[in-house]
Amino acid sequence: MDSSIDIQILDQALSIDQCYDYVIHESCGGICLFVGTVRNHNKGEDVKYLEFESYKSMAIKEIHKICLIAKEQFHTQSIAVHHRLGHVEITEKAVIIAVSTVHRKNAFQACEFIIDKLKKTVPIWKREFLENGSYWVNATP
Amino acid sequence: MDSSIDIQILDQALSIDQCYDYVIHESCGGICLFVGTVRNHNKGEDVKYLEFESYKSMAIKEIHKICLIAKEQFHTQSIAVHHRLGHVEITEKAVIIAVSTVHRKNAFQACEFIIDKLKKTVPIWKREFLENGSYWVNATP
Amino acid sequence: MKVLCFGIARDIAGASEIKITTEEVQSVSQLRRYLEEQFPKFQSINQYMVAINEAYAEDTTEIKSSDHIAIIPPVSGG
Amino acid sequence: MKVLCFGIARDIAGASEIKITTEEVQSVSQLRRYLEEQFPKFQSINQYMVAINEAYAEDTTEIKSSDHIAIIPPVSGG
Repeated sequence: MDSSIDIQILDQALSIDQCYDYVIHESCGGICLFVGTVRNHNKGEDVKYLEFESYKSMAIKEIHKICLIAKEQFHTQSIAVHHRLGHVEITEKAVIIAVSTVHRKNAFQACEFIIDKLKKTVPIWKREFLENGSYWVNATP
Repeated sequence: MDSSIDIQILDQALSIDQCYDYVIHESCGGICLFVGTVRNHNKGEDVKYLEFESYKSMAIKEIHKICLIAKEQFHTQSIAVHHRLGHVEITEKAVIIAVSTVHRKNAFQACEFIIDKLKKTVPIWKREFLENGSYWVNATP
Repeated sequence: MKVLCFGIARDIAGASEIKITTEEVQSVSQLRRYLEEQFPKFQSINQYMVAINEAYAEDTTEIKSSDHIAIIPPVSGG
Repeated sequence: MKVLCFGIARDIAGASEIKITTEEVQSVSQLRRYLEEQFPKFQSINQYMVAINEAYAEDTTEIKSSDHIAIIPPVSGG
């Protein structure tokens, strides 16, 4: 794996500090972080909590592919992507993406690029638990 | 001041956690943070450290104006803007901007809007200390 | 041939891994046909993908019994 | 009339606050003229702004001696 890219898929709470510390670099003037948190509602329903599962080995490879494109396209210095697994409560962190660049515009663009792609291609699945039952998000029409 | 906006101009080290904790909200799925850090070079020169000064009362008002526009334009839930003053070392945080929104695209846009505007209109000044002497950034042609 | 099942695919198959013994499944499209016969509910979910050796495969991709195969229902991470 | 000076303006004026006693300064443009006569180096820096009561003012804005006035050289925060 590229030495400027840190990818972790974790069963415990995610740490912004850990992602920040990974990407901070003396040549960089800007760090953009995106933190995806669990919302208490979705499509008009109250959400109680979530569960994430992943095809971990493939998920890491797919995230790595996305980060390599971002590195090439937006000249990133370092990238950290940490994703949570298992039971996650409302307001807890589901994903953290941190990107450092020399110029800030690239940091915003790379960070948004990575979260957009991650949501489309990385084999991680979210089950939403509502008042009455649960369902896999995006799974059915 | 708007109760969903936290603005601080501080002589001590900035805290990402403090900004994050201010903006986190159970209705929000996305938080974007920008952290401006001190680079070790600028315009081909090695930078040793910086000093920031501000017209603090006016700076807070100008940041507040920017945040109100961002809130209106990007439907932000909460915004925190913390800016450092005084002597700041390479890799230390000069500014943190944190924005929470229901949908993530708005968080990215609001965060970038705020840092872009802050750099143009907020009365804060940066003096760069090089190997030989120092100068006020942007002050002279 | 073993096939890993995740998310709703695991719920439909009733297991996180299914074994396929027939010789008929030698490509991704044959795997799809097999799954939809064995577990008709696969026809009622959103388009799923198949991964071979931890990478997305095309319908025409051939499958060897030694491959790591996985059903990838629509993802929802982040 | 007191005028706050920040950044390079403080270096040029040699103080963080200057006092102006003349009756000639009654608008922002008159203040600019006064400053550039007293401290010619103000002509050699990038365009500076003037703030009245903690808001940016136009050149035509009138100044009262009770106003909070500040010289705002090009900003460089963030």
